[in-house]
Amino acid sequence: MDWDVIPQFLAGGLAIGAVYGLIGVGFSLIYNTSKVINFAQGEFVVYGGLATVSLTAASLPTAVAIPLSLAASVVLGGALQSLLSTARRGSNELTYIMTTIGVAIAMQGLAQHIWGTDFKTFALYSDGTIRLMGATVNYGTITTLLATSTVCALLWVFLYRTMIGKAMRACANDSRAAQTIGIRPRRMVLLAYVASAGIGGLAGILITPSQMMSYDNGVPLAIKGFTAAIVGGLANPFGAVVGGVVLGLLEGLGVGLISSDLQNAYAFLSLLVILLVRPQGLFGRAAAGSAR
Amino acid sequence: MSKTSGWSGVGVRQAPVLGILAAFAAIPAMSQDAYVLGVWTFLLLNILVVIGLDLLLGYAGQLSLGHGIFVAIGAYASGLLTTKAGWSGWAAMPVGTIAASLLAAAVAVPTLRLRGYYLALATLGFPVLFDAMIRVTSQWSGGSSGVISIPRLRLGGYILRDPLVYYYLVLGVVAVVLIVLWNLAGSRLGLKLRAIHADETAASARGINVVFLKASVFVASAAIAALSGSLYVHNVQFVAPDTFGLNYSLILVIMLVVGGMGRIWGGILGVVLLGWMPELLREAATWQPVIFGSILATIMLFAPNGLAGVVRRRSFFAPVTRKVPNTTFHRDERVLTVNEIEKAFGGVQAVTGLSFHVDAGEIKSIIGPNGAGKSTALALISGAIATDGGTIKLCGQSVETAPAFKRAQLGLGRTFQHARLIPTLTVYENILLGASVLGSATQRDEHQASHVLQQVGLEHVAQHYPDQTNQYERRLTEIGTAFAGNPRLLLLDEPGAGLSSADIEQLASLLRELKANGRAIVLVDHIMSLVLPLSDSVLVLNSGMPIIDSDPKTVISDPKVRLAYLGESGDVHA
Amino acid sequence: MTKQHHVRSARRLLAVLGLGVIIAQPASAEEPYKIGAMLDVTGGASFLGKPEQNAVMLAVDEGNQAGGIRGRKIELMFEDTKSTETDTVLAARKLINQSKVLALIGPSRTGGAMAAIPIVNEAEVALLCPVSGIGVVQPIVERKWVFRPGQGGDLSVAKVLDYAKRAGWKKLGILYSADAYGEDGRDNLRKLAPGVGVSLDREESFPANSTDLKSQLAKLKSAGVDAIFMHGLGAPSVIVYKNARELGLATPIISGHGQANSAFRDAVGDAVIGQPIVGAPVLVWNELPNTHPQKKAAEAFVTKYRARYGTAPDMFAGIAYDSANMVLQAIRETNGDPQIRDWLENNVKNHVGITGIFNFTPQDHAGLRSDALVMMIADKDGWRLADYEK
Amino acid sequence: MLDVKGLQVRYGTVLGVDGLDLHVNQGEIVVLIGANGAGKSSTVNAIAGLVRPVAGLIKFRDADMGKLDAAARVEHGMALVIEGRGVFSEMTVRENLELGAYSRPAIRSAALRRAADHAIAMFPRLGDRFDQAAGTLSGGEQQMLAIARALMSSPKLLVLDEPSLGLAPRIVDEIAERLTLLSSEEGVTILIAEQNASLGLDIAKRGYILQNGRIALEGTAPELHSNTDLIRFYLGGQSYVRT
Repeated sequence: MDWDVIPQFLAGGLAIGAVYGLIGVGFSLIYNTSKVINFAQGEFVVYGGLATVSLTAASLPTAVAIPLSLAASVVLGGALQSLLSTARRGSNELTYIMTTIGVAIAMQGLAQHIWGTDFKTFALYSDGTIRLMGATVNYGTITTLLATSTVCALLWVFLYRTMIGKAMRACANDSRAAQTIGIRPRRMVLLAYVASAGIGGLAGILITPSQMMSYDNGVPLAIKGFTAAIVGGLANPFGAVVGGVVLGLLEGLGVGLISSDLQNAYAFLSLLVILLVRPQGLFGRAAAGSAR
Repeated sequence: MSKTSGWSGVGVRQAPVLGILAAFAAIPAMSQDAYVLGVWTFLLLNILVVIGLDLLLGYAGQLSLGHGIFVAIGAYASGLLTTKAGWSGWAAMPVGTIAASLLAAAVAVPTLRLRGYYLALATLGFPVLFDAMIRVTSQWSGGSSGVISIPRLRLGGYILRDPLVYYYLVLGVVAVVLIVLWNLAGSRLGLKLRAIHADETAASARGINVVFLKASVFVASAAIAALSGSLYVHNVQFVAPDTFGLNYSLILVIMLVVGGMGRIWGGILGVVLLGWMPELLREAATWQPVIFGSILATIMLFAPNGLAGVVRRRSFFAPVTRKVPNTTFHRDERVLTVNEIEKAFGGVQAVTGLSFHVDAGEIKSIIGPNGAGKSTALALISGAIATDGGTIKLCGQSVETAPAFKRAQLGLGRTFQHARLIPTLTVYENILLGASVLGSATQRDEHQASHVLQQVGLEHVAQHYPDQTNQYERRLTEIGTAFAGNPRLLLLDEPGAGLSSADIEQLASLLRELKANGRAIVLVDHIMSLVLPLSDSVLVLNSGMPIIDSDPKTVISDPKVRLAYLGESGDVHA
Repeated sequence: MTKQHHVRSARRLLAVLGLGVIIAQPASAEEPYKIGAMLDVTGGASFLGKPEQNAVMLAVDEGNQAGGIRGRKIELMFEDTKSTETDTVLAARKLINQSKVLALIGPSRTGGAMAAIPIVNEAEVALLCPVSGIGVVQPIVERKWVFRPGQGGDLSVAKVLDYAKRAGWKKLGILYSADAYGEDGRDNLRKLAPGVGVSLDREESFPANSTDLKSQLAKLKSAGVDAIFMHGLGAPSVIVYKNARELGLATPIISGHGQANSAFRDAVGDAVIGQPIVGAPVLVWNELPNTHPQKKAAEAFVTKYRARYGTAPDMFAGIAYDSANMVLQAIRETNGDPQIRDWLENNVKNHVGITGIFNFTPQDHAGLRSDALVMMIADKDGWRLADYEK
Repeated sequence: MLDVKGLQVRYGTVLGVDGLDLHVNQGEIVVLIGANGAGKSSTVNAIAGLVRPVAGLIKFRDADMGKLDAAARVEHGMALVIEGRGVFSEMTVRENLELGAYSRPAIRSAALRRAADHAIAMFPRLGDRFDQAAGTLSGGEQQMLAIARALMSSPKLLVLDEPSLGLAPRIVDEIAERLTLLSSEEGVTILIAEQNASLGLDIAKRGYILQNGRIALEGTAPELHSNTDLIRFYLGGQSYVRT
């Protein structure tokens, strides 16, 4: 084994791990405020990326195209929440999961009509690399890591330093009690969907230039992001980021040191291990009661 | 099963399933076109998987998102053993089924200990893991290219090639599995699974080994799925790793929830509808995913229980009339001994140093203000939560580490503060579930349940579902459920709450009757008009600690009790 | 909606209810000749199936504009296989049993074709599949009814080895997609490399959702190979080139024919410039010497395809177009199976198509040789024919 | 100030509250006494807008509350401390208090700090725990935090659901004392739903006794204090007055 290529394995894992983490944050935000596992989360990523492709192809500068695409994602997120809020009595976790799977299938079909089946890309950052601790790191990776850190920082400020963010946490903690101090949980849930869709759209914008995007990328990305959220602990959005990075690094190291045949398997093997030893995730609180 | 046990009309009971099978048997009469038969054969194979999945998801409430790989295991076992090892397809079939069962058991043991959708998370990655496994073993598994030239099944010298013959072969297998599952679903096992689905704590309190049953059902559904895979592969003669991947697994669940889970015919309806939908949507061509997704979302939003959920389940069970003698226990036998038990929740001491005992034919009441630890004490004794310390003896056996269902089987029956009936079962079925606490499936249970139904005076609502009854009836059902299993010890948590004085009077006489035939009762209640006249002794808890344990008269005149109830300035006088 | 449409809908509904046979009408002399196409128009392989469908429709419409066959129209019966084996099986059964097609074209993937083989064998209907895997026509005794009229992985690998020999590369590494297409390339390379004195020093794979292949490239580099053969599908094959440039990898990367399409070329941008790629002549038809047998046919096809669909056709479209034309010719010469099969097997001799010169024999249903492929070098705008090919 | 007429709350087919009338006058402390399941929580939750009644009129400060959601009622000057306290256990004491002022978005940070200081002056124990997660507080401290948080919205009416639940008598007394002060010095009107009759009747001016979702008895605190039925209600006896 050539050990000096290990930094390269780690760098590759870090970049994609950050993206899994961003998608995982979306799962976490929505789950905590509304107890819904939103499998359409991956579609926000696809729509964010492909919308930017279309807008830049229509000769809009990226500085305009990106905010427009994010706005479109945010609108989709709000629309999804409005749709889910029409659910009838008797709905439970399972029916919400299935509803979001239905939405994901429909959105994917629609994406196929809008953008076709080819994978697409646009230029966001110039091609180029820097050497970092023995690894070649491209600008795309650096942009992704910077953007992920920025999102985390902004999210932290939002959740811990603004009144509305605190209200959202309060709602996740005890939505009944939140109502008694004037917080409207439905607005918080809407906000969570909007934020998740925005973050998902951003993840799409970040990965499309370096990794391409096609209409059917949503489900695999959603599953990886969801796995990241579970590994990190669904209750904690920052845990999801760490979970994503852990998954990414495991993938990178697994491909490098063991075999590239198993690339997709590493994430799920680690998920199984986590479920066995720490079902609440790395940073989750022990919420899962043991059945006796 | 004798004719008196609710099986009286075997024909009636089997009618729906026989009707379904007859309809499928008639399909070739309408068209023997190989394509049409081929579609129906695939639908039957999917039905096989989906009714197994229904047992898991619809009955036991456990979601498997990677169920397709069990189909794949069956398919690969048959495919590889016939092509590489020259086995007969018939011999390979059980190998796949056993392999799938073993894998299911291995996954079930760790994940099904946990509540919630942990099985779904664990199975989510199955398709990917399976795919990777096939690829690393490509020398003998065929890798991504799959297994080709898989021979058809043979019967003697006859090759099962004719689509019509194969259709009936698959239908025959479906018929066997369907009839078994139908009767299982309608049996007491079905009741138990529904109970697990609705409320695992209540199910444990009724003596159900929740983890074991969930795991068994998962294993059974995996075996059925593998069987379907074997039958598939001898028809198509080819299998690749992605044939039964994530998409297939998701579609299985979608067919089930759209059709309506927890109802065997719901799954069948889902498979047939969604199976033929692409045909109906041909004009829409590439819009199919959009329409399909929208239909799924719409059905889930507006009919969360699926299409079959629109119709209420009809109960298989009806009360019988024969009486059984009351079981009487020896008096003065020590039934429960609680010694110094403790429980803290996150630093708050909920119960401290609680000791008491109850004999057969004795009613011991526990009173105290809200939050004094009464319900916690009952939960500790019944095993719903674990103690931090102390010992509990039930009929002479130490049970402090035994799970709730074990304690129930040893003769502990309990009710919950807020009646925890199984909403998907009728009043009679709820009581029957309680009567089947030992897991026996004898007629005695049905007689016993019918008798209890009379005792609590609920015959008029026997076939009602809990949400169709009033609060008093629900309370009585809960109590009936608790003592239908002939427990030595009954723990009743606020049975009088919310009842009128007349109802309370009736409740009291029921409890007297139970006491008279030698049951030990621990009664927690606030309603002194119920507690005081009935109790042999009263234990008062305050802030998790016992302050007095004596006869009712002594207790009510004790100043400490008044202090506990009425606060420090307990100078209120009658 | 037209009346005809309603009649069709009603029949379909009845077919759904299992009554299809009752109202199925016997074929009359005026009935059109029916050929079936089952292609992966949706699902994972839609990037193959869609252009193939376009090309088959083009061929059939041209046939009809030319007056059909013996005065009768040609009707194309189409089924989407959704890139799954189960739906391929159903599509094949439907086209054979219900639509009573004379011959079948499709599906788009080797896996689907494998699943369809038992059906065409039993029904004795000729199947022309535009797929890569050689397994669909070997062993020939079990694949009598199947033809593979395209450039398979075996041809692509042979072409690459030929190129490697010319360039003096002795040690090759392979980077392949973890699917049937990629593994077919790997297996062919393992089989063919020793025969031409080239060693296969390192094998690396990537799943379809790979996002970073620097690890694989780093490992190939450290194995010290002279060149890397990249035999894969999808977005990762683009990422390979971008990653290679980021790593400053000097080792040449030769693409298999999976990349010979405009989606790849548009997405990969400048990162591929100077790298060799195996492809069909149709992609560089305007550079072909005038003596090249495909030049005229390819020019005509590309022009017509572009006029109708607005994009340039790729190699797979060309194969599907050739398949359809061979089926039409077989129908013209014969009158349904088994004669169509026999005609294809015995009468397709030096048949000049878009994608190559076809020769089928009772022993070989693969049709083309490695001269049906050309080596191209990527430049700024697209691909140029490698100098030695000119 | 608060006027409730003919209130009915239903859970599925069960009537939790069945035609209840009560009123609270400006500046009063009123107690609603009842056993478990009598309908106390249902009543106060309906008043605060957490559950939707099937029938009845709720008027607060001369406005009909029927169409308003819980948040709007808070904005209108009503604050509820729910049973089991409902502190945000994963958030700090400081954040809990800040969120108490959520319904007053216009409040400046200086005013917010003053309000928090005031709340802490009332319950000095909270001051020591300012940056601790609320979940780590003792039961009594959590109850104090819940009350302090409710006060952050400057309510005209404070509704408390079982503030004595699971607390030691000493703590209960401390809370009772604070509530009395709150009423006498700041003029906050208070409605307490309690099982602990003493806590209620010691500080209340008037009281209602609730049974089976109906008012069984009502009167001034001294009247109820001396009523034997109340004692029977807790400590036995075959019947008590039903109106």
